[in-house]
Amino acid sequence: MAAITLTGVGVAIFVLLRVVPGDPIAMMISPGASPADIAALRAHYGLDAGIGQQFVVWARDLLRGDFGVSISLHRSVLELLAERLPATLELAGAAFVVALLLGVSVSVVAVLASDSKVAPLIDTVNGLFLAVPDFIWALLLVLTFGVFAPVLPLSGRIDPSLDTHFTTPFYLLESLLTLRVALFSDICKHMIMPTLALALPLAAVLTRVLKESLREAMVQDYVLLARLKGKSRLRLVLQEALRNAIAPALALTGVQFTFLIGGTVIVERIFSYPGIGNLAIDAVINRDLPLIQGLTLAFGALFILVNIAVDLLVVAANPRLRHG
Amino acid sequence: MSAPILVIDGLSAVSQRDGTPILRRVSLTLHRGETRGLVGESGAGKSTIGKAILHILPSAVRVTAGQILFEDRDLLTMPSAPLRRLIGERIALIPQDPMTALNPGRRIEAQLTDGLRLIRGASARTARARALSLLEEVHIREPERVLRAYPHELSGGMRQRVLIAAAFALEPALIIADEPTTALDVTVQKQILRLLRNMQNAHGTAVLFVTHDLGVVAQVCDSVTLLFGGKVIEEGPVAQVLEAPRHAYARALLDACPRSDHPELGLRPIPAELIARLRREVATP
Amino acid sequence: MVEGALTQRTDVSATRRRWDWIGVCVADPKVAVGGGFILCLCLVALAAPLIAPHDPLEQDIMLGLTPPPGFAGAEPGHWLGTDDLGRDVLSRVLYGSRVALTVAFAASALAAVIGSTLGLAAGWRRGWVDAAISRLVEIWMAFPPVLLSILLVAVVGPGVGSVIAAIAIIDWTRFCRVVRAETMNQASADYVTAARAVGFAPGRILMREIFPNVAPVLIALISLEMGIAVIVEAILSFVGLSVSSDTPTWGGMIAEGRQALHEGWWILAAPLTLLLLTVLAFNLLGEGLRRALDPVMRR
Amino acid sequence: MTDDLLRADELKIVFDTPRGLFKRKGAGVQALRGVSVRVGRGETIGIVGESGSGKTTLGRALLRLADVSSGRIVFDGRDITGLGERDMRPLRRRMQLIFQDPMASLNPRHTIRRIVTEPMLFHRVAADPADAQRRARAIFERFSLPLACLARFPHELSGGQRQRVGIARAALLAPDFVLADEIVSGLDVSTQAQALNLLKELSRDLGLAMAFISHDLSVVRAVCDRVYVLRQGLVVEEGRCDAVFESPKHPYTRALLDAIPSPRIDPGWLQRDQGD
Repeated sequence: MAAITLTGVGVAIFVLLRVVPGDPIAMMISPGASPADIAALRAHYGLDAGIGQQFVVWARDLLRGDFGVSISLHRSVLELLAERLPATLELAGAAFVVALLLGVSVSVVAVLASDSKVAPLIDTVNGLFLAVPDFIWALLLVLTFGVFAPVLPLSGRIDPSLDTHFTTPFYLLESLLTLRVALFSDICKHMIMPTLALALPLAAVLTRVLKESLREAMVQDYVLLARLKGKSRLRLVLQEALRNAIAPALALTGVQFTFLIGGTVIVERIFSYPGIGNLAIDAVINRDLPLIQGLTLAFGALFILVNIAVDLLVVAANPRLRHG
Repeated sequence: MSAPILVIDGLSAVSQRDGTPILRRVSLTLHRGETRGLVGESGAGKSTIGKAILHILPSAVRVTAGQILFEDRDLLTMPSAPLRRLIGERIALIPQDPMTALNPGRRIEAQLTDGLRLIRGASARTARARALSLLEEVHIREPERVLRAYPHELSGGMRQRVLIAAAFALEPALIIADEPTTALDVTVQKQILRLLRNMQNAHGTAVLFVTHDLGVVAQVCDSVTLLFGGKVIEEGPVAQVLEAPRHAYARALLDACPRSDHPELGLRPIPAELIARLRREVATP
Repeated sequence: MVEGALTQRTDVSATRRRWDWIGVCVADPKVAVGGGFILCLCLVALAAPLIAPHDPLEQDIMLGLTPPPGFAGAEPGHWLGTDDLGRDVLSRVLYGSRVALTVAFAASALAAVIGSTLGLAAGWRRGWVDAAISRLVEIWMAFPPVLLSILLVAVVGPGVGSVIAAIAIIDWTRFCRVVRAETMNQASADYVTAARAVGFAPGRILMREIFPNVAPVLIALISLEMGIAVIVEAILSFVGLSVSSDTPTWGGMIAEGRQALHEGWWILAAPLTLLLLTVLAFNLLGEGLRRALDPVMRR
Repeated sequence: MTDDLLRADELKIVFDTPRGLFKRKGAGVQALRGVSVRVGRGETIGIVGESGSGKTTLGRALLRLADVSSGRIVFDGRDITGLGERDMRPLRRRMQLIFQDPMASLNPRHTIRRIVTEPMLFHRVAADPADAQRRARAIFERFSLPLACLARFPHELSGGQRQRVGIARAALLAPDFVLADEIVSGLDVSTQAQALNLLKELSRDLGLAMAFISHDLSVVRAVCDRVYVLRQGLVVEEGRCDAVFESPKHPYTRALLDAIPSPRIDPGWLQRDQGD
């Protein structure tokens, strides 16, 4: 299944870049290149062959682990991916965790307070949050913390003046595990705004779905029976309702998490965060064909991995599926 | 007869939304070991009474008058903490739909031992031993396996047995059975009714049996209260109410039931005039 | 005679009821507020040349970076201040709504047509049609939408037309997924079995029985999609790929504002606020329409 | 018998279990394992069984709304087992269906008027819309449904009214055969009696043949001439209602009958066991 989709993604990106109007070479060359230069370039990238043959060569190289060389950065695409992907993974992971914590706690509070005046307030605020996408959040945060309360760094992943000696590209994890507190807090400061921009829309979606399924679960007879045995409302929500309500919310979060990964593209751009999203925009603007292909494939693989992980989580959360 | 275990006196309730009465001065008495049927068509208010006793009325319904005396304590005026404890320990509920009454995400063992552990403070081991003996008492084969199972692995009849076991776990004095067999096939229904009756006789439990089925009432109840529009229309021993009903509505309801034993008797629609007259009668204080 | 009168009366009430939904929709506060805002914005976009106080392209280096009234150094006549080239921010924002709304309407209509056609086909025919379309959607969604749109516009070349095409090509999947699920859901309802039992042809069942029940979700989705299209257009202009730089766009202004953040925050704040309000309005409208068009929930 | 209106021989239906992400293709569930039924002209048969007996599947198969794996269905002397949707169309008017859940079976976006008149126009039972409306009004009066209902939407009616609209929709096509699938299981006894009497009257007046699917044997006994007892996809007993109910032969039928609680007090009933 996953293999089919990934192959589909590969074929689609390949065809898209070659069949749509516009010569891929025309995207690369600077104006005023001689026809001979163009032909040489064409031969260099194997673009003089037929499209079928081109695809075979590309796929063969891919399977060997050869993603080609970036035209604009003159570096191996694989190397660039290895350097930039961890930054994006840390950002997306942090956003996911924040969204999950926010979503679950707001939903639980909303259900606990469902008889009070707080509940409609939460609903309304959440409704507003649902409508605002990551792009707008990012800019609102920039405006707030860049101009009105300048306490957070506006761009980058780490303060360049700090001693940055990392053995892995996972800066956040490494600094945490090696207990370099100053570094860790600096990285966190840099990540707060992009993480929030990505997490808030996801948290809102999660809250809406989880809140509804929690409310639905709370009126089931099994919750009623547990209530008659004297369980407190908090325990009813956490012990009885949550485990049944979380499965549909998780399933939806899977789709939304892939949107979140997509959102890293523009959010990284706004905060000049050195991940693959930011890199991808540069690659497109510079018409860097091998890099675009490599990055798109990386995004595709990420999408598929997330979907598989979510499928597994949904199964784990639902005994009915677990026992088939 | 022994002293009554439950006395409901002049219980009235209204809908918060539009103020329409849902219960109109309902009174009934239940003795130790007695089964009282609470019957009526939809909207008669029969399950509202059970919910009022358990303090689980929906927020849209408000009790306006009356008393619910359980073992001589008024449930409507008791402070909340001792009330919760009293209800948890002395009154149990068997709900209608065995499909939704067990938590799909928890094993049977956890659900069966909740009450023992929370209210009696039993250890995991004693609670488990008690759960096993309860499952044996409700005639479940392989109780060990069932304890480890999730609800979806059990049939509807099995789940209802588990729910009956859970209801008897703390030896309650009163069980409120809210249409406990409506969702089951007839052959399973009979087994469950028999099981409930036998358990009840063995433990001396009183049962308030909410149902719309006069056949079930005839076969399992000792006494019956017939409701229409939130008002008691007729009440008394089953033999009297079903064989010699005093009120025209009770007679009409019996005539409307399809009868497999006497097909020529049943299926007579209730005259519209009778319903209209009843509505007026119920509305006038 | 009596019978004729009766027919007439019931018919009158039926016609009245047929148009009832407009009244119901307008009466919904969400529709009223959201729709009202969008309507005003449309009027502003149409009348931009008449109401804009300045030419949006007119530069005045002497009056660069003046803040809005109420702040030190404000210049009268520039209600939202000026940018670093001395262009009037208010006028630029007003003109920017033209591109935003054009893209919103055209792109969402196009995406809705493509997506719901495929979604109806997949949900109704099932079998291999559904398998093929679903797999296509899955492959499509593996591309980050923002990256894909940037890619498409980069390949095809900038311009309003390619922005619209790019958004439609990417976002048809939203419609396809929802319409497919809703069609399947409706197709399993008893009223469809009832229609089959009458003997209605499959096409008629799909269009006359099922589609009216799918339509409210679709309408709500179109409204949401307009909000999304406005955002995507802003993102594309932000990256510098939408329309040529001498047409004012909200995204382009946001990009300029991001650069000049410390010198003139209002250059970012003005288009961002309008963008936010527009997106909220489309969402409000969509949500309200979904509720108002549901025959069971209305009343 | 030659005057059977509808007969089904040795029907078998196997459902494929869907393939999941972590499951291989299942072997398939046998819903019907060789069931034969026949319905004479003007006759009402009952099909009873508990959940999982295959009674609803059988009903849908009789109307060709579910595909059969093997067996034969003959309607009015014509083999309709393999008939395409287009060829079935003229026959559809003659075989109608009334549903268990009247709310789900009425399109929530259509007015009651549209729901009851469209089928008549489609099958040319009514000459024009005015004629269709006249017929609808006549039957509404007969069913004591307020005429104002015609302009309403399904959710604006009461449960009993919706069920009567469902019956009216089928009856207006003047069918030869009507399948009634658990049509009274959600109703109170008083409404139930009203709907059943209406149906009995209709079948008598129009000479309708009916198949009445129910889990409730007392209801079947009240309205049917003959009865089929279904268990796990097989007919375990069939015969005239009186015969089957007075002296059931199969232990399962006996158990079913014995399990019905009668509103007449029978002190030994609860502890008594029969059958099995």
